[in-house]
Amino acid sequence: PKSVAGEEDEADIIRIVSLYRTQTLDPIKSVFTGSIEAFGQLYTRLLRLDENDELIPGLALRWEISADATDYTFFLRKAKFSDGSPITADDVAFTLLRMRDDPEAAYSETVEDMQNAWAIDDHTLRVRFNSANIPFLQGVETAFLGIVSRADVERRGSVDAFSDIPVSSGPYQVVEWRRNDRLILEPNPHYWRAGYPLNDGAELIEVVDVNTRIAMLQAGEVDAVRYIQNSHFAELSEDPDVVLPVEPAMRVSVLLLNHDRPPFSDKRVREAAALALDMDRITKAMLRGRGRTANTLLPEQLEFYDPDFPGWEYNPDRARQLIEEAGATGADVTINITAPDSDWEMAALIVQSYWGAIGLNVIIQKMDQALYEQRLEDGDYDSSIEWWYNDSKEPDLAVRWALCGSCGNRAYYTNYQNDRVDELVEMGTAEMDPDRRREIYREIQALAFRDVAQIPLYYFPWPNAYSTGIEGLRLRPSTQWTLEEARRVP
Amino acid sequence: MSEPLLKVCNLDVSFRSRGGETHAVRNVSFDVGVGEIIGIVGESGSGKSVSCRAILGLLPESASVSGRIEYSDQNLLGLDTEGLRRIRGRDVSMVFQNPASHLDPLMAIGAQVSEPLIHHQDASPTQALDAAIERLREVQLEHPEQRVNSYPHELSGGMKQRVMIAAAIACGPGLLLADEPTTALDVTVQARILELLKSLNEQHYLSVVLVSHDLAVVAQVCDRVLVMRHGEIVESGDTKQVIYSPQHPYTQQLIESQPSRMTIRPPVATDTDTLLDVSNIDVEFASPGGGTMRALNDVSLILRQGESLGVVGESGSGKSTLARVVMGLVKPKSGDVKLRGQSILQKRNRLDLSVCRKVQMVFQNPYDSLNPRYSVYETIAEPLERHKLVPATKLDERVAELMGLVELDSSLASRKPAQLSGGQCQRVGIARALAMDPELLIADEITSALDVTIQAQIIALLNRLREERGLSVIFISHDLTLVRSFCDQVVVFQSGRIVESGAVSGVLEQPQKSYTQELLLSVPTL
Amino acid sequence: MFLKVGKRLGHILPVLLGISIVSFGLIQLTPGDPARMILGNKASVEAVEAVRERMGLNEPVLQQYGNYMLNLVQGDLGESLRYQQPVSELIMQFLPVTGFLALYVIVLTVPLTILLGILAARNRGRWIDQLIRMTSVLGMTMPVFWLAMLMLRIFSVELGWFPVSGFGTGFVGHLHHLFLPAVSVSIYLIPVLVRNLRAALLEEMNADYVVASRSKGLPEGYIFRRHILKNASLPTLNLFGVLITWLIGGTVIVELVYAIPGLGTLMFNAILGRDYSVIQGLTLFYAFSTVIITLVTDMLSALIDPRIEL
Amino acid sequence: MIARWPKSLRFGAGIVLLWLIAAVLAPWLTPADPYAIDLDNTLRPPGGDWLMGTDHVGRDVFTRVVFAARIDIWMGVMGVLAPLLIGVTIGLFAGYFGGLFDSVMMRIVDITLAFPFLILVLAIVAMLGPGITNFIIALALVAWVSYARLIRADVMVVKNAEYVQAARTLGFSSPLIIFKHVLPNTISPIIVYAMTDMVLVVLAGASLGFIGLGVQPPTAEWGAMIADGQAYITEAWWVSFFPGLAAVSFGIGLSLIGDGLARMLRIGDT
Ligand SMILES: Nc1ncnc2c1ncn2[C@@H]1O[C@H](COP(=O)(O)OP(=O)(O)OP(=O)(O)O)[C@@H](O)[C@H]1O
Ligand SMILES: Nc1ncnc2c1ncn2[C@@H]1O[C@H](COP(=O)(O)OP(=O)(O)OP(=O)(O)O)[C@@H](O)[C@H]1O
Ligand SMILES: [Mg+2]
Ligand SMILES: [Mg+2]
Repeated sequence: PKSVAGEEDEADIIRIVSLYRTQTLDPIKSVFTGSIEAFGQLYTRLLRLDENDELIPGLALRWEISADATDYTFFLRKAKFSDGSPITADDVAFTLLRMRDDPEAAYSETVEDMQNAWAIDDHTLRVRFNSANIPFLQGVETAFLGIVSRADVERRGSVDAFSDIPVSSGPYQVVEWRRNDRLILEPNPHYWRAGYPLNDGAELIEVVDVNTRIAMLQAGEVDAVRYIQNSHFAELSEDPDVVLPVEPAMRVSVLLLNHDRPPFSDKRVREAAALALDMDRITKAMLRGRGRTANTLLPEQLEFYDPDFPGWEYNPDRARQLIEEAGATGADVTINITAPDSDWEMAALIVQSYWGAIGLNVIIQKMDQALYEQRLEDGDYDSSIEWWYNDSKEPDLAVRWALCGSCGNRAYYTNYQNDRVDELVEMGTAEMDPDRRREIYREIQALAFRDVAQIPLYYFPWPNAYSTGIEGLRLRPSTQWTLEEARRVP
Repeated sequence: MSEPLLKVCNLDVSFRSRGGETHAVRNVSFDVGVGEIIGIVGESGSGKSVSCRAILGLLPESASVSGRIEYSDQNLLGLDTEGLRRIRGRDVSMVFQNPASHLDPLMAIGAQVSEPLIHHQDASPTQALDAAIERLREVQLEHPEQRVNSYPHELSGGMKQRVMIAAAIACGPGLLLADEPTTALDVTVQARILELLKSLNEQHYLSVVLVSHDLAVVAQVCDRVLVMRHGEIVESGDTKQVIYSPQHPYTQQLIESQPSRMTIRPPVATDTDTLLDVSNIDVEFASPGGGTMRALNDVSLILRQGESLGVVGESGSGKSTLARVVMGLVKPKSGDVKLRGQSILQKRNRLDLSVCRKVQMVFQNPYDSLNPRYSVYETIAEPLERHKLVPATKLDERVAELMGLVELDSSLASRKPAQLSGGQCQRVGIARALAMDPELLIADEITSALDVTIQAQIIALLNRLREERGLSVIFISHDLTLVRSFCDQVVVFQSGRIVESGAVSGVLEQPQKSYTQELLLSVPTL
Repeated sequence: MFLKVGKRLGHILPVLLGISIVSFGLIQLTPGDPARMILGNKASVEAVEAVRERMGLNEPVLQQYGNYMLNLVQGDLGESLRYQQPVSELIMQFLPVTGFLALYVIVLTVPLTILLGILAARNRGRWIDQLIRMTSVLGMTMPVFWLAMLMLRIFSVELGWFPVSGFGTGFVGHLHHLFLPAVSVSIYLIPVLVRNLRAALLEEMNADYVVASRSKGLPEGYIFRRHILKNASLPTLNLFGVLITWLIGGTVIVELVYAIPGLGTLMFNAILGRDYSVIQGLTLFYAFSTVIITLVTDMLSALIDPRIEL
Repeated sequence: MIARWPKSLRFGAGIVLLWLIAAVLAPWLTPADPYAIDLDNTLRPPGGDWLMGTDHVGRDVFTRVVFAARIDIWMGVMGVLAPLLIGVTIGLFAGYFGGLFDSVMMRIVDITLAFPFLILVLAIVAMLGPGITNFIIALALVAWVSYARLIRADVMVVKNAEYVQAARTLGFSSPLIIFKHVLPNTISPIIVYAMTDMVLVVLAGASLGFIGLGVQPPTAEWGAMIADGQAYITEAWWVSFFPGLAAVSFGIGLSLIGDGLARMLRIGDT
């Protein structure tokens, strides 16, 4: 890169600047984007993804699944932690059990139903579920199941082991964690993938303001920028030193509607709200051709996503009529968005205008994220513009999270409840026949869509920008950097 | 006499202000020869101060000046700032009428006196300070070595005046414009200052323009006198000639009003009730060097109803402090003040209205005691209005009446203090105090800035109030003649103590203490 | 003097107590859950509860406050809820940056303020005065973040003179890295101060003692420096004190735009993450510095003006 | 009357008056609806149908700039008036009386100053909900401190002036002395500062907008418009430039008024 005054840049250090921050280094303790991105670099998993994001052997050289899909056996390769100690099946079992048993585990859906996990020998691991569990293989690839050192966690305790420099099993180890500023990484000398990482280290830098992040990229201070906004695409696409690849993401942007509160407790109003929106126009305005209108409630990258589902048509007349039928004309509706985010604000403005046209009185409420989450969780909102992503291609987690009313988070805090959907969700987990699974998930998509559980808006790729000076770096759909494969263009 | 040092020809000064134009000085011409002392006397507001300021180009921007002012062949009106600067302080310097506001509150007085030395004579700061101490000693400031570190707010009125004088003579100028330089000084110090001026005059041919309303002082030191009225010179000439055979009726009136010639009013009966009982007052101030300074030391006095008590004594001896204690503005360390037997020492910020109605004070410094943002009318009307002393419909009438009582022209009603002469300010202060219709008036040097005619009228006014309403007066003054003619009782202060007290006739005719004797000896007479 | 300073320092205790109560109260009244902010919205209610339990957030408010104070008395500011690092360590990590920035700003601001204020006052009404007044209004009305962004674009991206982000290494590195941030803050501070100083100067220029000084034949420049400026400096000094205290806590925006790892960003993120202990620790720290700065300005005022008592 | 005003005051008042008129007559002066979005005409440059171009959702920038005057003037006035009244009153009394009241008040000042503005705004917004009124409440709670400190410093000097003592000997009540004698002689720096502060208040709104907590969309407000538009600075400069220009002109007007008033209040200056 252009050399930054006063700073030597001899080593091949990859710098990524992001809005999202590393909040903890304990892989089971957060599902926030920033932390997940760090977990992936520090902890290896049993399986990993190839260039096409297909599952391939990771720490496990191969695996066997029992016919009833309750027993999984993994055969591990020889590998070491960053402190030089061997990674054994016991460590993996410990990792899995820890996720299941730690009351503070942020997201343990994957191993909820796990009966036990144990080492058969140093390199053979057995995992047993209470009932058939098809999604598990995808699950073990997620960053939350990054393998931690049992010895170290037991020695230092669950808090201290991750508070500064954890023992890592992935491509990198921590040099310094400057909280609230950056995570400085160097290659893990004992990483099992020989020859990787291709670079000399990495820095994950946290910067709030998008303009600053972009300026840093343009000034050559960083190699990649995570999360740029709409407003900058035009400018950056003209910059010869910057590339803006379209990187698919397993995410969908949605309008959450509170099913427990008028007017959206009335299905007619929800339907009207969806019909009122000209999705294609919205998508075009918001994404400038970089994504597509969502036609179902599941991200398009997921397995069993139904590409043929028709989606919402734009029919304001019908919408107005429905609103009148429901007696909701002139009703006050709030849209909550998080601040500061100019994209959400723009989306909210557009929705406000469309909904205004069918007789709803829309008030936009911008608030800081903590307050926003609190209101969402408390069900203290009418509607909310959001996006969510799934950690793997496996739709099981997605539907549990977003559509299942009895799965713990009230269908993404919308209070949507359809018993048939909940039933189908459980069926999907246990179903071994892929065709029948496809049917199950298609039915879930159709049901939730018709109930207007949420209003899907669009599928959008990661909005990242890269310097032309590096190669091999991208963000996978599952929010993981291919950092170990990145290097400076010679 | 050779070429005059200063030649003023057809000086005209007028002020533009919101109310229109004020013609303050008209067609004034006079000369000052080398080594000559010229006195300017005249009515308060007649343009004496303005003329002096005009000479050094020190009038505010709102003034327009025309005429010719020549100082040893240079036309001062034609000089640029730098040219004027060279002359100011070195060749011609000035003592201002309100010393208080003319000293920088944030600078120690020693530095203020040494400044001109540093700038005109390239003295080093330490040399200059030594010289400054010398000057302060010459103007009779006690302990000048320590005093140099004091700030203006720590000095008494007379001390500030002496600091101003010291600064003015620091560089040994050729001409000194002294605007009422001794108003705030007791007679002994006044005598010594006059002596100092005279000796500078004799030894260094210092020329002086002495503005004063004290004809006796003028008679004592001046070679020639100018008499001003309404911005014009009405008479001028040799001192003796003007004083002993005045031609102009105004001058005649002026001489007539001289206090020594006023009839001495008979003392009132001494068996009336005790009005004010001040007992064993001690006051301490933090002194600049650390530690404390005792400003009043075991001071006790008694004032009867209808009586007039003169307070005399050297500058800085605690006279004003006593007045402030009685008013509740300074809290004494110990002692008590009783009004008709009731203690009136205040604990709270607000002074007791019932006491204020009975006791009023006219401050020594007329200018500083007026709110700079209030017009004359507002200042006088405020107490009347606030305390509902007159019905609203009568307000204007009463203000006009009070202004008339103190001889203030009604055209001044809308002026702010900065647009008034010293004497005018003083009379506003008197009118304001009288507006409260007090039983006891504390008059701190109320005549210091007044010409004798007005002085006489004010004294007559007070006498009338004493007779008609039984007003009692504490009359702080260094003008012993005035005290003799106006007061029944007198106390003599020295260094915070009362050294002698008693009936005027006794104390001032047969003084017991040497200090009092010295005071009497220093009184200038015509 | 020492006694009075000591007495003033004694005032710090009630202030700190007041601060701790107010900040505690504010935090308690502010919705948003630190546990949720760490775990993320997919986390289960049980997990959130478990984290809250560990953090001690489920205890009665008074008890939480008691615990906090108990630790505080022992000099312990507690641990960051989010980062599980002692708050004092976090503050010490970010303090040098903000401190450096604040000093930098002062160094840039004070001489310029004095220079411009004087120039404007002495040339009142002339073009230079108008120019200073208008440009300062311009500087003042331009939002800090906007200006900062423009400067980034021009001086860092286009010209490459200054780095976009960070603190740099070594004294020169710091100077280099923090130049644009310091200028951004100064551009906002200087106008406020200059206008004030100018007004105060004009006020004092009419005083009697100035006339008296002229009568002594003192050079105008000297009168200005030693008399007018000194008398006019009091209100400006006070304003400066207010602004400096503001500076310590108020560089947030600038720190965010220039990605400077300082106390401002720390506070910003602590607030967004509801990191209670960091918020409290920082507020106490701010309070402490505020009191010290106030004390210093008061002492300076008393030093300049003998009429003022400490 | 006006003829006797200093020139800067007349000029400043003229600018501010223009904005006031614009604010009042906004619906009649502007061609469009300030909130109507038009996705077919986003980021149109100035000229033609759009005097100042359109923004990222196709709203007419000119219309919004004019309408924003309503909010900004209100915000400026309220955001300064409230803290000024509170701060000046407290500063006057604390400085004049000294003693316990002063100590307590100054401790409260210290406490308030210790809270970075952001915390209070966040807390208040979180407690009361976002919106401009709450923003002003937050402002009043914090900004009075500056006024209190500024005026107190002057009061400490003026209260010992002889004319104030004279007023006391006239038996005036303390509030009377404070408001009629002390206040007029200490207020002019406050007025200068207040005019400056008004600009700063509008800017504080913008800064909060930058972190996303200013006025709520789609309210037209200069600060928020600058904040929104800055992202498009290279692609569409006009989105943030014109509101910026408006804010600057308003700021110049206010500062001129401040200078003029200070000049009028100065003693002996004609
Ligand atoms: N700045 C000013 N603006 C308007 N009028 C003024 C100003 N200064 C002085 N005057 C007026 O000019 C006249 C002359 O004032 P001056 O101060 O010379 O009087 P004086 O002879 O010194 O009186 P005194 O003996 O009372 O000091 C007075 O009527 C006064 O009110
Ligand atoms: N605020 C103060 N701080 C310190 N010392 C003071 C203060 N006020 C007065 N003094 C001192 O108290 C002494 C008495 O002062 P006071 O003003 O009472 O004198 P005075 O008798 O009125 O003199 P003059 O005739 O010169 O007015 C002086 O030495 C003065 O320096
Ligand atoms: Mg005079
Ligand atoms: Mg006295």
